Amino acid sequence: MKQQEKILEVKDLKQHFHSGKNGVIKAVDGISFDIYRGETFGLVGESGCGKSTTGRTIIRLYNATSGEVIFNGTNVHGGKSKKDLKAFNRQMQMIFQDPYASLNPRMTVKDIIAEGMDIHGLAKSDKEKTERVHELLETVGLNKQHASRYPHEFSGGQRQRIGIARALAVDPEFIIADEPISALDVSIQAQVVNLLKELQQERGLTYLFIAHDLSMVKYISDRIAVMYAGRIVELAESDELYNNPLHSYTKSLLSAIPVPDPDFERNRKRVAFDPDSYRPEDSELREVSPGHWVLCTSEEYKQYQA
Amino acid sequence: MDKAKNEYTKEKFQRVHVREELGEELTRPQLSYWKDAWLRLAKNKGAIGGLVVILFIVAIALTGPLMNDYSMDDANYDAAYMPPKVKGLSWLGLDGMQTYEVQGTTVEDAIQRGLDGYEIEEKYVQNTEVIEEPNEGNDNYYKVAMEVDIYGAKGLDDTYYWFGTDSMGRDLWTRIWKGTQISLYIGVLAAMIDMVIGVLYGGISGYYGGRTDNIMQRIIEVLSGIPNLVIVILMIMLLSPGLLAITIALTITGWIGMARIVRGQVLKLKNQEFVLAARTLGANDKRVLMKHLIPNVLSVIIINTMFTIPSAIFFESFLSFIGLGLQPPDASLGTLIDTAFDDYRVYPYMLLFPALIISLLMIGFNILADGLRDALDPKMRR
Amino acid sequence: STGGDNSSQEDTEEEEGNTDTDTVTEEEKILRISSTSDIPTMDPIMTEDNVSTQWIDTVYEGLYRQAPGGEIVSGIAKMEETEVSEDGLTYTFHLRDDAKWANGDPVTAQDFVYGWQRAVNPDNGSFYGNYLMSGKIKNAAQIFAGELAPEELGVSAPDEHTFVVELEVPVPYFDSYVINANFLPAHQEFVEAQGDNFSLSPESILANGPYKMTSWKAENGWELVKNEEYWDAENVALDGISVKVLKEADTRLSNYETGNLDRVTLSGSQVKDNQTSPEFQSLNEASTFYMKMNQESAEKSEYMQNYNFRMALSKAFDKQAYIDVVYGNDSTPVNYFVPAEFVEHPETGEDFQTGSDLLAFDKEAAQEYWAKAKEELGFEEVTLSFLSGDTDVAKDISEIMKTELEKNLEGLTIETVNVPWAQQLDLMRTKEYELAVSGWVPDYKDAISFIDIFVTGGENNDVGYSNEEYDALVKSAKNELALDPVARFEALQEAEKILLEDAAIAPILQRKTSVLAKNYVKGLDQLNPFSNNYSFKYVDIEK
Amino acid sequence: MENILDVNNLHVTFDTYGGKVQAVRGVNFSLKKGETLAIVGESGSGKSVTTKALMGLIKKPAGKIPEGEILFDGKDLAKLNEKQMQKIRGKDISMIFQDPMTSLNPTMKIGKQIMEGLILHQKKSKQEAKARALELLDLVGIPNPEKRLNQYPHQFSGGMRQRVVIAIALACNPKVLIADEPTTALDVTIQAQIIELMKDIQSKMDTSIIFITHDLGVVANVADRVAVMYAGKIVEIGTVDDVFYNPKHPYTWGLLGSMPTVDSTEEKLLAIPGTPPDLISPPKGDAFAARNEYALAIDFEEEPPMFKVSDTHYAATWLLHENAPEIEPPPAVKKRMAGIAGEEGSQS
Amino acid sequence: MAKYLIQRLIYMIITLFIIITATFFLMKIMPGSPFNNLGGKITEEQQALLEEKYGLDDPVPVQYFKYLTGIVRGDFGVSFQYENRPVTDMLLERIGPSAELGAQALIIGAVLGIILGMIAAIKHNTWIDYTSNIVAVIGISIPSFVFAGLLQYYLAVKWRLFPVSFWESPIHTVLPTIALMIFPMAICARFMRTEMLEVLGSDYIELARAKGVSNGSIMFKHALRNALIPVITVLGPMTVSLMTGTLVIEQIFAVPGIGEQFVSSINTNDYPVIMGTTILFAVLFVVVILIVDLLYGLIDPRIRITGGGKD
Ligand SMILES: Nc1ncnc2c1ncn2[C@@H]1O[C@H](COP(=O)(O)OP(=O)(O)OP(=O)(O)O)[C@@H](O)[C@H]1O
Ligand SMILES: Nc1ncnc2c1ncn2[C@@H]1O[C@H](COP(=O)(O)OP(=O)(O)OP(=O)(O)O)[C@@H](O)[C@H]1O
Ligand SMILES: [Mg+2]
Ligand SMILES: [Mg+2]
Repeated sequence: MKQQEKILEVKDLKQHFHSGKNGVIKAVDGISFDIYRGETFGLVGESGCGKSTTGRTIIRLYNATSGEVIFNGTNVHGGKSKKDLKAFNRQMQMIFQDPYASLNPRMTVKDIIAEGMDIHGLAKSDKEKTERVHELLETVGLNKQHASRYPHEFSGGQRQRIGIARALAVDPEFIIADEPISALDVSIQAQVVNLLKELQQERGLTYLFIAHDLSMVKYISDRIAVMYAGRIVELAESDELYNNPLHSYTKSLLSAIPVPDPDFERNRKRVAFDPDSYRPEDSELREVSPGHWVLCTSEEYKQYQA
Repeated sequence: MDKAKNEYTKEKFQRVHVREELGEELTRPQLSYWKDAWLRLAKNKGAIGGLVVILFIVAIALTGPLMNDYSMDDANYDAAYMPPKVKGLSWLGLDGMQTYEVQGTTVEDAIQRGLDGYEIEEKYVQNTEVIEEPNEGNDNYYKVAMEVDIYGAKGLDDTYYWFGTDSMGRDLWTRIWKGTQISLYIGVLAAMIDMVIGVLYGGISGYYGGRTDNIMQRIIEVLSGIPNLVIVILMIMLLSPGLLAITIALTITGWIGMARIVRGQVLKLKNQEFVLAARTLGANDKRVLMKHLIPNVLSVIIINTMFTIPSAIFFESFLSFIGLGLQPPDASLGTLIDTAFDDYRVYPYMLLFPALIISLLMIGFNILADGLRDALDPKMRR
Repeated sequence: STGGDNSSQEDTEEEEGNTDTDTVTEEEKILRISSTSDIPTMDPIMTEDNVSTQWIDTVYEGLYRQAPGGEIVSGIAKMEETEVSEDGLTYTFHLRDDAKWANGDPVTAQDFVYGWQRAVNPDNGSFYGNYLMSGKIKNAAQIFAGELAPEELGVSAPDEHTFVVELEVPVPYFDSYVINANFLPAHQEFVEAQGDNFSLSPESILANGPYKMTSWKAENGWELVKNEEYWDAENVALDGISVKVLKEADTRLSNYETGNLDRVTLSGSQVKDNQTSPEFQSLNEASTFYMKMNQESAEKSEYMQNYNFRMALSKAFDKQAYIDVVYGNDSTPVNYFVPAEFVEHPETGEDFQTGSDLLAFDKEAAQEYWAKAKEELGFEEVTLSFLSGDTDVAKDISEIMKTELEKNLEGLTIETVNVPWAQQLDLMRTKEYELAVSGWVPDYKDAISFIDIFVTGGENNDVGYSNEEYDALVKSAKNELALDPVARFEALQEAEKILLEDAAIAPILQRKTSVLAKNYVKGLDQLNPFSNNYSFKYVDIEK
Repeated sequence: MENILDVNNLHVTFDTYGGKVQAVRGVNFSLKKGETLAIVGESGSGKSVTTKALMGLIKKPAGKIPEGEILFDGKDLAKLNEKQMQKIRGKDISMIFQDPMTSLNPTMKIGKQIMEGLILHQKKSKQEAKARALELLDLVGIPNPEKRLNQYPHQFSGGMRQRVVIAIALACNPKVLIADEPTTALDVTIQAQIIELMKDIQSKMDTSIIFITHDLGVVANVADRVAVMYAGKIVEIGTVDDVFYNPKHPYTWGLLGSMPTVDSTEEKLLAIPGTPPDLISPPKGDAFAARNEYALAIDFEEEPPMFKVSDTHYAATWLLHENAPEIEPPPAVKKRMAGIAGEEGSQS
Repeated sequence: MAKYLIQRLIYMIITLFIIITATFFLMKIMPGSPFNNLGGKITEEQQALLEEKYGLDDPVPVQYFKYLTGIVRGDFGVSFQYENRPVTDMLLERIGPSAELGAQALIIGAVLGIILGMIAAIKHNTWIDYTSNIVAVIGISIPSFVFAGLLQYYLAVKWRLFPVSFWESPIHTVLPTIALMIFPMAICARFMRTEMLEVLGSDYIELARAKGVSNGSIMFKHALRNALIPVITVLGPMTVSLMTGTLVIEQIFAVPGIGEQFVSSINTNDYPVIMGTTILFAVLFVVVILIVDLLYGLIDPRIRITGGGKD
């Protein structure tokens, strides 16, 4: 662990939705983790396990059912004033999954990117705003002429970069990237990942990187948390997690990652995960080795330590 | 290919440095969303046809009444029920000839009755034709079609009423185009207000959701449960009758459909990522609603409005039919059709022109709406 | 008016008729006609409209009845035997002894007593009963006010076939007066047995007239057949009448054209198309239409009270144009109030109406009056509202009046107000209007039915007209002159003259009804001047 | 092994508002009995259109097959009419689509959707068809088939729906199964299950499979041979080892390089810059040239022919021309090749 | 399901209650008196008497309460215009023909419209499509009274193919039904076409094609049902308006229906009839909406399970 300063602490966060028929959906059911300044924190798990909900609750798109999200030392979900909220909105930003749905088709690229500046009054004149937008466009590898265009004229990868530019426009410290590449073409995915990495280095950004593509998550993240059914089942540094998965769900997940290597694939053995064996009630997240946390019962805990 | 082989010189296999940016340049020419939609619309012959028809009608509606010297309520009882007559267009049937069907025990009797009844001198009868011989079904009368130069008979040889005149001798050309103006006004104004109320109501209901939505939806339910007619009649009774009352009455009930549609769309859109993005940037509700949600429902709104316009025009004519519409001598296409319908067997031209215009307008608006739907449909975008 | 045409047709009719005489006699004679609305009520004392009145008359018979054209003839009472007291206050009717109800019971004087008492009983809420009887039949007013019991009404039945009526004032037009449905007999036992259901269906109607109702489907139509129990059944030619409710003029005409109806009333626009038809008839009505100028309106009373102002308005519009646009038929433009061919001089037989042209359309004269009015009232421009209904006809009316008045009187603006019928009546009653067009249909055959309207404070005087001289004339006609027919006649003529001289109203037309009728329909070519329009008892079909 | 399917010089075009889209521009390949051919390539490169052409599902009148032949069972499918095609579809060749959420009729019971093809093609009675449907559901691993048969799609999870779609495709034991991105919409774990299922079935029934995906990991797992498509053409085709361990086309390099391996540590991934060409007016020469780091002058003038690398391996790049300069694949790809080659070496 | 129905019923009752209340008080502010149609031959005292008779002299809240309790007993009062006739009877008498005509027109119109729409969708962008589109638009754009009048004149008067008017035998219903069905037909055709195009472009239709299903089966077995769902939404409210508001057609063809009575009751301020009709319409409305929702469930299994179309 290079840096130790916590930028974000999530403490026993719960997010329950009320739905007509099924009563309550426990999308996020008590998760805790910290994110350190400057790192990339990966969050993986199967579809519907609550990854997006976690991200959205952290950024206050949803009001948490319970729990705390402490960002830069203050609780995001405490009763905050409008002004505080606005400031918070500048510091934390989000990049979305669907490059087609995440840009308002009726706004020009310039308006999209400048929206944050407008809301927060960051540009004094239209000229200054235009300059900032051009700058940002260049930062994400697009060019000035694109400013006056509409999103539908761009390819998925380009759109995703516009989304990134929009997030950067308010100079945030922390960015939640909710599956920013899963909707993109293979060849384009690399472009975006490279860009995110570059930006992190230049600006000292911190990422919460949500994905289900484990190879990409591993590549980009410093630490990774594995989620299952609204809980974190395992959390460790990337290499540690890959080389030494402990929770059976993690193992199963890792064993299922397709690897672009025929030889490897010929010899792969998939580990099945039995959902019935999953009993969160009597388990809790424990640190098995420094920085390696697993959701386990106390007996399992002993086994793992052995 | 074989010939080409010889030309595969070394130079050709030189490496070329590709500029990185090259690939980032957009291949498509710069087009705004609307321009793009317009281009698609322009390719749709039907829709353009519809647009042209509408614009054409609007243009004549505005200029038509100025093209001759008659005014909306210039009554001239001596020139009542003149058929259309246009200089140079007699081959189109616009020749000022009026055909009367008359009955009598003999052909002569029939003609004489016609001459007496319509007070016409015999010399103006251009043509007679027996259309029915006596039989059981017609009480053994002859039925004779008698074509009369009515302009001549009334001493109006050099007068031209392009669309003819009505029972008070008012020029129908002027009245019909004025009526078109009013119908268009009703359509457009009702649509505008409907758009404003419907869009806001639906937008707010959908966006806030939950309890707000529930209450607002119940209100809609109650409103649509009370028969339109009751509401409209009350409105017209409480306000002094006329254009304004009709407009308001239309507005009170007309927006419900729009509100439903907008609400549905907003419900769909409000969890779209671009809306979430705006919220993470700190946008307030008003901004989200006005800048992000409503503009994206706009195509649906426009299309729905395109349907609202004809239905408002239609509704006004229904009100006229049940006697709740405009006050005379104001006329709309609806009231003109209504009055003309009483006389259509003898004076079909009175019905023909307004019916034609209203149908053309409706067809125009409908086809245009269809075209717009295609053009604005995001799925049609590549 | 159509007599000339008819004769020639009858000839052809007969020639052809010979071959199928057999079938004609075998064929039932059913008259098929239409009505513009359902029958609101079949209870004689409840009728307020002409559809109800028409069919009540067809099913019932009172003391007298109207023959076509309005001649009053014997009904249950033998007309020639009726005795009137010297003072004109007691009438004794002698009833025929062969009159029966449809169930076979005889029609007795007691039935008349019960019927009349029913009409005045305030619990039964008859409007016309009050309107017609109060102040005329002895005690009627007090009974209506609830001060006396219905039994106190001045009617009695000394024996089965004698019916005596006591009046409070002489009623010179008593013969036509008792034609009204409120004076019909009622079968007490039957009425009481039916209770609230009385007259709601054919089964709950007990006829004593020429026809009885056999079916009555709401808004669909009704059917009548000849009442064989009727005392004069042998003189009833038709086997039955079938009536369809048809509200649309075009639908009525279409049904006539396709042979489903034998006779049809035409709307204004249909007249144009059909006026040349050999089957076309135009029937005189005893109703006049006139423009009202409200002298007590909230804002414009000052103007309307000005004589020159009223004169100008009265003479400023083309009455013929009005007829052409609104009715399209040969209704007569008039400058008087009491219709022509309605009442005659008791001795000379001359028509009441002498044909004043004081209020004739005259643009120049109107403009002169207008100029004077402008000077006197000191205005250059004025806006008047014109109240009218919301039917097609009503709209035509407001349209033509607006056009004409604005065209001929400079500086005048007419604002038309078209409202539903119920509301229009309300606004007129409360005098919340400025100009309006009204018609008056008499309730009995006497000029007073018209003249009485405009006495000061009169129930129906909704123009706020007041003239002492006029009031005095009407009063004397009602009282001291009641038994002097000639003086009374002349007093009423004088009163009308004053009314017109004052331009209290602006007469427009005496209306005609245009119909198409197959020429085999006989006895339907005249309208009765009041009460029931047609006397179906005398109608025949001669194929 | 005999070829069950031969596609020669296939062209497909679509008339659109913007102009004529040349979606497939001369595709050649063959499919052997029992083998799995994977087609990979960028979005829009013509993978789906190619396979739809095989099924006769190109929508007329906008879509046309102006040139080329599709030989199956001695017949040229490109020339058959709709009626004749209906007899082949679902029976001899069947197809699985990408999105299990939308490819089942939401208002029709699962059972009926499976039985439909059986009744149609095998003239089975309702009873027989039902029995077979139960068998199929069992085969694709859906528990409780009796009950499931009477349920509607929305009562199934994504993975289960995709299994149903597979069951439908397999119903009549087709000779060729086309799977168009059958797992893209699914979770990795479920994806792995589905792939195993398909392999399993293939081994039992000896079906030939055309498997479309853009996930090279999946390709490595399922394919016997791989075709790489770019801008409506196959640019490289070979056995899975040929393509993964000895890729010749720069586009294939790009594809391989843009995927991090589990143990890759490079700071930057190898990205292919830019966007694919517009197929309404495809560029002159090699369509990939504009994005190709190793582009040669000739690439901008003339389309490269298919160069033979080995009996099983062909690639369309001028880099294989004798006159072309010797070019090293990018290091990431090279490392991959080397690493594997080393292993291979040690194995043999 | 039962719970859902009960909940819906409660909502329905609340909605009805509000509608009744609203209309009742709206009636009270309606100008004009119901007892004025006598041409002024009524005195003030009589007016008062009448108001007493009909309970119009009570304070408005009392009238309101009486009216509500009446409704609970199924008593809508008596007509002012038609002496002593109970409104309930009047409504029952009149709703029959209206409902029959409406239902007939709706069913035939909807079926034809749906077929027309399907054909247009199948033959998308061909002359058939354009023609059916224009036919539909004309159907929407010609005022119904003109259409009805022309039908009557040509088919009945001129060519004598059908009876001119009246409501007596099935043949009598032909012309009014045609006149009335044009609108639902046109609307259905338009909606169907759009929906059908959408459905035909969907993945599951593609899959059905891939199964080798014939075009006919695709249309009727796969596409129709899915395309019908949105069509039903428009059909619902249309049912109400067809079965209640066919005034024009009723007048022209002399159908003794309720629409015509409604308008005349409005014109004569016959409050009990206006109220009764309004309530009847409102009941019809909420019931039809409920039926539509249930139908939804029948056609769309996704809704069936979640227990009705919530929102
Ligand atoms: N607004 C909401 N209302 C009700 N339920 C919701 C809402 N948002 C999410 N859910 C439910 O919460 C659960 C978690 O959803 P979430 O979107 O967080 O999953 P995810 O891990 O992001 O999945 P994916 O990989 O598909 O994006 C799901 O069951 C989802 O249906
Ligand atoms: N019906 C159609 N009309 C017009 N163009 C079409 C049509 N279908 C496909 N295309 C075009 O043909 C080209 C190839 O499309 P295709 O669907 O085969 O791509 P793909 O390789 O399957 O991509 P993906 O990975 O996104 O599925 C694309 O440019 C596409 O836009
Ligand atoms: Mg998610
Ligand atoms: Mg595809």
